[in-house]
Amino acid sequence: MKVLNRMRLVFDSRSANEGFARTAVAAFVAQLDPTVEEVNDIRTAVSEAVTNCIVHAYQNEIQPIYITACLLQDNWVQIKIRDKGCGIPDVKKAMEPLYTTCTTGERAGLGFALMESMSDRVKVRSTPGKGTTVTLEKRIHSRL
Amino acid sequence: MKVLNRMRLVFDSRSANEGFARTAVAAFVAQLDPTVEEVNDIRTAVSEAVTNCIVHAYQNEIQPIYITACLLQDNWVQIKIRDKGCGIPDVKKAMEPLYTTCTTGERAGLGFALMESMSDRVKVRSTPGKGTTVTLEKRIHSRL
Amino acid sequence: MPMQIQTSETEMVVHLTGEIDHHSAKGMREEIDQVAQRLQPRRMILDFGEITFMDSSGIGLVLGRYSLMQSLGGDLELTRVPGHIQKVMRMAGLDRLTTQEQGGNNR
Amino acid sequence: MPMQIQTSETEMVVHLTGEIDHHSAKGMREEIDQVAQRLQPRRMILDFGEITFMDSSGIGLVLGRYSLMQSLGGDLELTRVPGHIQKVMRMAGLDRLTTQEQGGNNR
Ligand SMILES: Nc1ncnc2c1ncn2[C@@H]1O[C@H](COP(=O)(O)OP(=O)(O)O)[C@@H](O)[C@H]1O
Ligand SMILES: Nc1ncnc2c1ncn2[C@@H]1O[C@H](COP(=O)(O)OP(=O)(O)O)[C@@H](O)[C@H]1O
Repeated sequence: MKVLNRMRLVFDSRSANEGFARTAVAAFVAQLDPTVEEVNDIRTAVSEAVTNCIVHAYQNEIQPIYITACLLQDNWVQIKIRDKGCGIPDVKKAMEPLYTTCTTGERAGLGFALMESMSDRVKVRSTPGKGTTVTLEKRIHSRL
Repeated sequence: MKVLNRMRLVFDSRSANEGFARTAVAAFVAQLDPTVEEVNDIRTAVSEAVTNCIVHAYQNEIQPIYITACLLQDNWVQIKIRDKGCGIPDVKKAMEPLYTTCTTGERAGLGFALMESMSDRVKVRSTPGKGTTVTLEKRIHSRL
Repeated sequence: MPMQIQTSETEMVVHLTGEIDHHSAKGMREEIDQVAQRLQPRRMILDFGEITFMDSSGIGLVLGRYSLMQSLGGDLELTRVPGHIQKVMRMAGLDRLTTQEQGGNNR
Repeated sequence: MPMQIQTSETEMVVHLTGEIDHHSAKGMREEIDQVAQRLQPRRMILDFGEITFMDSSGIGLVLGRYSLMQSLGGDLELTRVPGHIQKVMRMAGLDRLTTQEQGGNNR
């Protein structure tokens, strides 16, 4: 599919950057004039994916997180969130609602479930020891 | 100076990205809890530098624009806006208020003047035929 | 933390503000639990009226406070939950704790 | 373009909204000039009350409308200019065209 516009973002895996990351992606998508609900969906999905890089992939070590966002034809948005962290041994299992490897009770195991309900498509590619790429795709039903 | 947090941004030199770029930088700086005025200063200065890349450096060709932002000690923010465009033959002259090479009357020649009044320091490095880097530095007088 | 807590003999009302994510949730949790442990209320009410964003970290926040109130033999209620945050709550079945949903076009 | 233009026999009031940058200024300029050329008003008033951001592209917008009104033998006025935008106007001495500054804590 033809790429109509694109951006790339790299930032430290500090929790202070969670708000920055979702705001930046939302600001990029704003040019399609999305509804308030669509913007909130994107902010939530991006926030989940970025938090997973910080908490799970890098386990609170400071390492880079990579985001690319593309605007494609027919108002499709594609967002990739990538880390070079520990990877996921069993992606299918990880994506099950309520599944979490967090033992402190802090995480609800609903990150992937939320990404799926807030996007039209979620793809996860992961290699243990190498890292994970989450691809979110969503069609914006522009108000224009 | 020690870098406390950082991000890097690359995007197409489309005018639709002007709003995205200034919003993304403002969202990154937000973690220092700046005043409304400080945020507006940063948005304005970044908008000027990005517009110059689009209008002057690449003359409406679609090419990449690079932004890095760092949070340094004592609430200093450093923002670099870089292009690989035509460059500026005489930086000193270019920075004079009201100087512009634009002939359509569309540009007021006040881009650099605004960057200077909205920041604490502005540095410009440029090589004709290679590109330009504008460095904006500003100290945030946090409300905390 | 941008948070106001009103207490009476048996009740504790937490007025949350801003965005709930992994970054902000920790401080909120700690502040709430400190007061709750001291007060041992029969009822805790979390007011989401001034919350502008919430991801699954907020679900963790609610679930944890739910367990805490259970262990104290009390109840947890959620009020003034903005539309989009209700959508996140629903993923975990937490919408049943909501006593008052907030109408309109929340930011 | 998010813009409303009110006209009378001799006057034209332009209610600008949103953000003025290089991207948005072009459409605004064209829409204003089209009406102005047809109406040939004695006075043009640019209302900045709903403008949330402006960079030097806005200065270009004002200067160009100023020249246009001069060529028509008329006047240009700026009203309800938010504080931060007044700061940008001042760089070009355009604050002297302002008849009414907008107080308070603009977004
Ligand atoms: N980027 C990642 N790197 C490594 N592991 C991950 C990553 N994202 C998710 N996981 C794994 O998948 C599990 C489920 O993720 P998720 O559904 O987001 O729930 P939660 O983050 O609440 O645990 C996590 O507990 C973790 O084990
Ligand atoms: N990134 C850049 N690449 C090439 N030339 C530039 C760049 N930025 C500024 N210039 C030159 O400097 C001049 C003055 O810039 P500025 O003060 O921003 O005013 P304006 O953008 O209104 O012309 C421009 O007209 C242009 O010739």
